[in-house]
Parts: sequence; structure tokens; C-alpha cells
Amino acid sequence: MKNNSTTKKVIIAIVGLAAILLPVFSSDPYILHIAIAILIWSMLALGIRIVLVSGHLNIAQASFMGFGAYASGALAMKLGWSFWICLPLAGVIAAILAIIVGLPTLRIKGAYFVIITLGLSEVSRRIWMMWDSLFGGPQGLLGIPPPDAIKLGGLAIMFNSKVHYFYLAFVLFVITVFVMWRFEKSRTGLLLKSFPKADMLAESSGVYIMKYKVAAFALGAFFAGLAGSFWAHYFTYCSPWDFTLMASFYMLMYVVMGGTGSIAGPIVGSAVMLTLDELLRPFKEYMPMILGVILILVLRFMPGGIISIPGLIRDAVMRKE
Amino acid sequence: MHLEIKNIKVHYGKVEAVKGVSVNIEKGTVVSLIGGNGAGKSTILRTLIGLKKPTSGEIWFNGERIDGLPAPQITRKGIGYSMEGRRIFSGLTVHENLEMGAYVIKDKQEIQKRMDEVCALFPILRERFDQKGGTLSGGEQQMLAIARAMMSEPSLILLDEPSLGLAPKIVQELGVLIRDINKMGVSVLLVEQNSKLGLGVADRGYVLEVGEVVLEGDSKELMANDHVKKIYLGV
Amino acid sequence: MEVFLQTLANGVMASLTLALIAIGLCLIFGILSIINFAHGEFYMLGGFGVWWFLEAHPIFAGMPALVGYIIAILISMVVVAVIGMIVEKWIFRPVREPHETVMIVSLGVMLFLQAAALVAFGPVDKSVSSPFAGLVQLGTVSFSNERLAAIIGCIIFIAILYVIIDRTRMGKAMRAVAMDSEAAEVQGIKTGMIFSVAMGVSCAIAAAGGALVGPIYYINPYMAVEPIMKAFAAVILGGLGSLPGAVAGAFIIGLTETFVSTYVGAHFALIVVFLIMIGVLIVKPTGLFGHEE
Amino acid sequence: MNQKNPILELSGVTKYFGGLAAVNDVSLSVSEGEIVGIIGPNGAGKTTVFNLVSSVYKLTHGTVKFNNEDITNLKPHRVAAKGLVRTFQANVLFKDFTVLENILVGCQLQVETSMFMDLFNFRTVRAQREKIHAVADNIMEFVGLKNYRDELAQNLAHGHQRMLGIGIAMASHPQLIMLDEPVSGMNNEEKSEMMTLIRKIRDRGITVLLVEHDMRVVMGLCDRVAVLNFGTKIAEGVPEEIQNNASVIEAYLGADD
Repeated sequence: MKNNSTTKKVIIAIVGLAAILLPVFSSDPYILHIAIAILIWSMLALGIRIVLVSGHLNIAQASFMGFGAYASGALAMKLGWSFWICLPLAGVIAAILAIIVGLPTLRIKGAYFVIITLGLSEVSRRIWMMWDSLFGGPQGLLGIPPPDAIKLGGLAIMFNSKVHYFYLAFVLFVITVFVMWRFEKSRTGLLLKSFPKADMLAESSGVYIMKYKVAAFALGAFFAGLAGSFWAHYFTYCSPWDFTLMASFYMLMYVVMGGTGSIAGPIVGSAVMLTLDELLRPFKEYMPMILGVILILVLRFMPGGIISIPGLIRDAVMRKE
Repeated sequence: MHLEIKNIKVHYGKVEAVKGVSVNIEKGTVVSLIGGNGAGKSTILRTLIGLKKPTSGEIWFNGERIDGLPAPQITRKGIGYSMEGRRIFSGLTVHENLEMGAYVIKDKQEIQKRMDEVCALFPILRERFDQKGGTLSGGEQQMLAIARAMMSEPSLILLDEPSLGLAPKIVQELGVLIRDINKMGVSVLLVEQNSKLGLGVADRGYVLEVGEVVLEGDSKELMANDHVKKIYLGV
Repeated sequence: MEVFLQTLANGVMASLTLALIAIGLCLIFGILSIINFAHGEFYMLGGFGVWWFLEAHPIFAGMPALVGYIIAILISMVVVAVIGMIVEKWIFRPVREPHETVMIVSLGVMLFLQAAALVAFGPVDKSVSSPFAGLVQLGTVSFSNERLAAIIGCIIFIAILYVIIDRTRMGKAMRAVAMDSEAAEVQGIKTGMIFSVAMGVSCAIAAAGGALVGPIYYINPYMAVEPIMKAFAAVILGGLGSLPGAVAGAFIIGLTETFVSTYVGAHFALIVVFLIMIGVLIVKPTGLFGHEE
Repeated sequence: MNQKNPILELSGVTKYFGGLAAVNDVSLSVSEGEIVGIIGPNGAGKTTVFNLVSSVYKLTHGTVKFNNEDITNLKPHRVAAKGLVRTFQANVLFKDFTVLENILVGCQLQVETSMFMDLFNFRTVRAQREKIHAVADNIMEFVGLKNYRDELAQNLAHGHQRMLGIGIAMASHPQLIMLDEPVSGMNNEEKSEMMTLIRKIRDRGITVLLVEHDMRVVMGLCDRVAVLNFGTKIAEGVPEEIQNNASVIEAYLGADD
């Protein structure tokens, strides 16, 4: 037990350090861009997972990201608000939306919730398309300002290079991981895990299930909103085509690929799949097919995801001895 | 021998629920398995009918080895099974429930004949013929469950906890009914927690504790046994 | 008034197509306990099926148009049913538990079929020339024969399905499996076979839907995305697992959608459908025809 | 009969499923410190009464009062918070949680920190956790599962699983506990242990309402017994009265053999 947790700490420290130093080794914008994508997509995938822990499948995570992106972009463009105000606001707006959607649907068994989120992903796209004046219609918001420079004493972060964005994404990612970790390790995590098993029993013990489920859903949406805000200001534009059902599927796939059992799963899943996605770029039109097959195979033969591979190998070796 | 269970072991994951049990049923007899929850009684029946695969051991029915076969195939060989908790199809009518019981019989006239015979045994079902199974009372549902198991014209019928949740009054009638079924030439394997009923109607009995047979023999002798008296009959 | 009647007729057709998809979804949910996200793709394949036999490889060109059309629909249904049965047996069945896993697997199937259709047939909209030329004139309202034929076709398939489920031995066995698959198995019902049949039937009627109305709108790899969403809404409105509920839900959704599209705007339609869905769930969490417990 | 205050009062409780009355106009009053049993054949509506009182189902008609307060159709967790908890039939437990974790879920009503505070490792949060663990230890001791603290619930013997179910309910420090068939599936020895435990619960000042089939247990344990048949209460009284009540014998008990 103890050994195991020390190993974990060492791994986290090494990976963390490597991540922090990445820009020192490579200032290649292409590499940095992929690294940023991995960090941001991990935030989204972690948000899906925390809801999955309570037994619910959210397939509208891209919509929450989209609402964060649009809210942040619109506020910055129309009202001229600073990114540093828009960023947390985007998270809060996405979270409020999650509460509105979650309240009527999380109380019922899983299937209803899945379908509602499915509907939400299509409906949200319609809203952005329709509402020209605010969201720019089909072509979206163009010319979203980059984050304002921060001046810390002599150090000025101008957001004129990918390195600055990388560190910003890294900070957001670390905050997400920290909050998710504490959330799951606290009693709330225990309660969330208890619901899929016997929610009636939990409720009859005085646990207000809805409070915890909605909180988990809102938390996942909050970080999706942050991710969306970052994405919009990083690219300086966003459109309805960036936050589709398909994008949500991809996020879900990262969770499943990595493994749903731990926080590391969705992060590993995002890293591996996004890298794979880059490597397979020449076969882009076959990507959905390949992804579909991978998804089916992983769930069939490796339900624990990529993260379970070391364990599987260890088991195999042990059996031989 | 009608049914022979030879030293079967059954696991749920790593837990061994049945630890090498052997049971024999002579043609035309009533045999009871008694014991508390977790003794492995229901597991034995589920294994016998093919819903669960034994880890080791053999099951022979009418001189044919049946362990490991899928449940529908075992049913076709002439074993009827009234499940624990009745498990009737609550959204189907009584008539449709019985029809499903006769699923293995293709001939319409034959089904009709069985239906008449079974309804003669359970007159109450005739009155409820077009009612949905879920609207019957507990006792009626139990009757329907047994009747449904009888529809395929089995030579052996397995009854899993038929007395569970029934009024003591109905439990008395149940004993008579099991005897009636047996008189039709059907062998009966009865699993009961109500040991008084279980041993009362049986020719032979087996007492199970945590997955093992601790006592077996003529049911009258078992009822006189001190251990059985203390733990199961509570005299 | 004319617009109203015209919209009503279109709404009825849209509702019936939705009902064909929704019934299949509902059947699969009831019997296999699977929320099958790939269901819409079978509808899409049905559409491509008639296109394949009538336009791409017109092998029935020698026959009278109507006969060729009907044969094309039937063959498409059979082919799609077989694909569905393969998917069920080799992909869904091995991972039946837990439900979330099967749902995600069905997403994988959906991605695969959509992309496969894109690779095989390309993204361009396909059209099929209908054997039903001309218009029916009902008072001041005119209605194309093609649409009338689709309506009649849908009604026929729904009726056939109703008879199968309600009256036949197989149908009763299906309902028995849906209620308690283990209890069904000990009556001698081979549940594996029932799963295959249920999947085959539901895929076949989805394909029928695609074959009947696909040509009226358009045929492309993404043609199922919207209908499946609305079919899900219909199934939820009616109460998961209830076949009459699915049909009722399909009519509520189909009519609302058509009328809102006509009188307010196409983008609003889906939003209104979504709001109705949430509204019903707030008032009656089990759907209109669903039961408590 | 009993001069103490009524703690739980059902009046005219009715529940329809579809068009069928599962429970019809049942009234029942339970006094503080009593052990009251509800008996009747399956499908008579016993468990439905529990589900109505604990608000798992909504009542069609009637009222439920607890400590003179109307709790009809209150949300289940609110009912529990008032001090009224129940166990479930069979073994409804968090099967792949340890015994301790199961009890911890039951302890939630005593948690005073908020979800947000729990994100941080404040001293109050740590103190809170220690307090809850102490409560859980106490409960495990009480139901005799202290030695199984880290065992998964699904690996416990049947009898122990029932004890754990009661432990979860006790962890919320209730005033009234409803036990759904506490001894079903037990042999005589286990039954006596359970009877001892139920008496111990009552001795802690907790009122007990139970549904049970086993006549010997019901008659040996209960101060008063109510009999349900087809959703209607057909008799109520002390055990001796019930055993000699003509309509109960006719509908339920049958002639003594």
C-alpha cells in the first residue's frame, strides 16, 4: 500500500516536472499546441468522469465547453471585459446551465439523462446558429481578444507566444486535477460512488442525492466552461462547429480509453488519443471508423482502459512464475 | 435413479457457494433440501436447471448427463422449475403465462390439454384466466408459478421456496398440493426454509449448511434428529 | 387553412416515420436493455438500400416500377436486419453489463457505420425517383402520392409489428424475455434467439422508415442524426419501454416539430421539442405511459 | 394500553398503483419505545406501507405524522433527517463497499461540514472526519461487525449482511427504525441473535416498527401487532389477541395444526 502511493507520488512529480519544463526543451509551436490540447481536453474528460462516477453519462460536455467559449468571447467582444473576468464567469455560466439541465433529469435513472444531454448538444448548436447578434450565427465569433497581459513585478506575460498559453493551460489543468482529486477523496466521492449501487438506501439514510449529483455535474461543467473560455481566447474565434456532439463523443472516448477507474485515466486517455490523432492525420476520413473500432475493442477486452495495462502485464507475469 | 447430482461444486466469483454436494432422487419421490439462506439450496437448483455452471461434478437426469447444458435445453428434457420469488411474467395474463410455460410444446391441442389438466389442479387460475399476472395475490402468484412449471409436462419439478411470504393458512394447502402433484407421477425436488413443510411432505431430505450436506436420510428420521429439531424446527 | 392542412399532413408523415424508429428503439431497450445510439444508422442504411437497388444498380429496372420499389424496400430491410443481428450478437452481447458500457459501445458502432457510409457512398445527397408520381387533391389541399404512399407504408409496418408483438407466440416470448429473461429461459425460451429476432425486427423497421421517407427528404450518411434525436425524445416522452408510449411520443414530437417549423422557424423546432421533453420529465419523471416502479 | 406519546401516526393511508389499491385506508399509531409488528401475506401491502412512510412512494390519500409533525410525502432524505429510517428487504447494501464505508454513508446526517469545505484539508474537516469515524466504530461494535470493518459487504455471510443493513440505519441516530423482514432467510440461532439485537435497539430508546413473516419472532418480540390483508388492516392488538382473532385466523393464520 505505502510503497504503491510513494510510487504514485514519484510518477506524478516526474510527469509534472517534465510538463513544466516542456517549453524549455521544445519551443516548437506544433508540439506546444498538442500539449495545450492535451491539457485542455483532459479537463473536459475529467468533467465527464466525475459525473460517470455517480452513474450518469454526459454526452454534452462539448456544449458546456461551447457555452463557456461563447459567453467568454461575447463578453470580451461586446462589453470589452477582461479575459481574467470572463474566464471564471464562463465556468460559472456553464455550471449554472448544468444545474438547470441537471435538476429535472438527474433524479431519474441514467437513460433519460443521457438522452437529455444528447438533445442539449444539438439544441445548443441551434441556439448559437440562430442568435446572430450575440453569437455571430453559423460563422461564429471572430476576433476574440487574447488574454490581457499580466505584469508581475518585472515579469510581463504578454500571451504573444504559445509558451505563455501553455503555462496558462497548465495552471488551469492543475487546478482541475486538484479539485477533482479532493472532491473524490472527500466523503462526497464516497457518496457519489454509492448512488449507482443503491441510491434508495443512501436516500433513506438522509443523503440528499440530488445535491451531490448536481454538484458533480456542475463541477464538470464549470471546468468545461473554463476550458471553453481558454480555447476561445487562444484561437481568437469560436463557431458552432467546434462544439458538436462529435466533439463530446471524442471526449467521452478519451475517458473510456484511459480508464474510468481513476483520475489519471482520462488524462492518459487524452494524451494517448490526441497523439494518435496527430499521427493518423493522413487517414483523417477513416478516423471515425478507426475510433469506433478502437472504442468497441477497448470496452470488450480492456474495460479498465489503458491505465490498466501495467496491472494486466503484472498479472500475466505473475501467472507465469 | 431419476436424478443424480454427483459431488458438484459451484462458485460465485471466488466464493464457493456449493462445496461438493451429492443428491439423489428416485423416480416418483419427493425430496427436500432444507437450510438457511446462504446454505446453497437455491444455487443447487439454479445449477441443476442450467442457469449456473458447476465448477466441477456431474448431474445425470434419466441416465443422461446434463450439467453445463443451457437452461432452455434442460427444460426440454422434462424438468420444470418454479423459481424463488415466483418470477411470473407480471405483464402477461394468466393464460399467456401458462402458454409460455408450454413454450417447448409445439402442438396447439396438446397445449390446450395441458392447460385443462393444470387448471383442474389449480381451479383458482381458471377464474383469473385473463387477468394480468401482476394483479394476482401472493398465494395466487405462487400457484401460477407452479402451474407454469407444470405446463411443459415435466417428469421432475423443482420448487424453490414456494412457501415464502405466504399466509400460514396457504402454506398448509401448499403441502397438500405438492402431494397431489407427486401423485400424478411427477418427482419433486423441494427447497424450503420452512423446514416443517419441507420435511413434512418429503420422502427424503437433505440438510444443507454453508454449501455442504450435513445430514441426509428419510424425512421422518430427520425430523426426529436433535440437531434438526433445535436449529430448524425450533422445538 | 390550406397551410394548416398541408402542415398537418406533413406532420403525420413525420410522426409516423419517427414512430417506426422509436418503436425499434423501444423494443431493443425493453428486451436487451440497451440504449442503442446506433439505431438511427439502420434507418440511414435503409435509405441507402433503396438508393442502391433503384438508382446505383437498377437491377429491377425491367419490372414495373412499383414492384421494383417494393422489392428494393424488402431486400434493404432484410440486409439491414442481418447487419443489426451481427452487431447485436458479436458486439453488444459480449458486453451486456453494465448499461453505460453498452451505451458507449453503441456510440462506437454509430461512429463506425456513419463513417463507413461516408467512405462508401460519399457526402453528397442522393435522391431516388419515386414510382408514385402525381398529386392527390383533397379539396384545396394537394398532397403528393409519394408522401401518401409513405404514410400508408408506415401504417402497414406499425400494424404488422403490433400483431407480431401482441398475438404471436414469438411476440409473447419477446415480452416474457423483456419482463424477466431468466424466468423466460427456464420455460425453454432461447433468449439468445429472442435477442437476435428483436434486434433484427427493430433494425428492419428502422430500415423501412429510411427506405420509405428517406427518398422524400434526402439520403446521406448523416440523415439519421436528427430523426434519431427526435425518436429518443419520443421514447422518453412516452416512457421508456412502452410501445404505445413510443407511438404517442412520436406523434407529439412529429406534429410539434412540423408546426413550429412552419409557423415559427426550423431552428426553433428542435428547441421546442427539447423543452417539451424536459417539461414532461419534470411533471412525470417516468414519461407519459411509464409506470412508477 | 400504552400511555406513552404516539411517535408515528398513520391515518387513512392509501396507495393506488394503476387502478389497484395496494394499501387501502390503513391507520396505525406507534408509541414511543414500542416494538410494533406488521404481518400479513405477501402482496398484502406491508412493504408498501414502509415505502409510503419513508416516502419512497407518494401517498394517494391519507397522512403520516411523526412526532406530531406532518411528514406526508416529504422527500425521503428529509424523512430520515427527522429521525425516521428504514432498512430494506433482502440485502440492499453498497455491495462493493467495505463495512466501514457502508456505515459511513449511513452517518451522513451527522456531518456538519459542507461539500465545499471538504475540498480543503481544514482542521474542522479533519475533526469532523474523526468524529464520524468514531460514530461508525461505535455502530459496528453495536451490531457486532467490528471485526469485519474492512471486509466488502458482498463477502459477508447472510446474517451479517442483515446486521449491516441495520447498522447503516442506526448510524443516522434515528428515533424510530423500520425493519423490513429482519429475520428472513435465517435459521433459528441467527433469528435469536437478531431478536436480541432488536431488543437492544429498543433499550437505546429507539422505537421499532417491523414487517415480518415469522410468527414466532413477531409474537416473541412485539408489544403490538397489526395484520394486513389485501391492503387493508384487518386486526390490531397485543400478540395474544391477534393469535385468537377469528378474522386473522380465517384470512391468514389458518387452523392450528
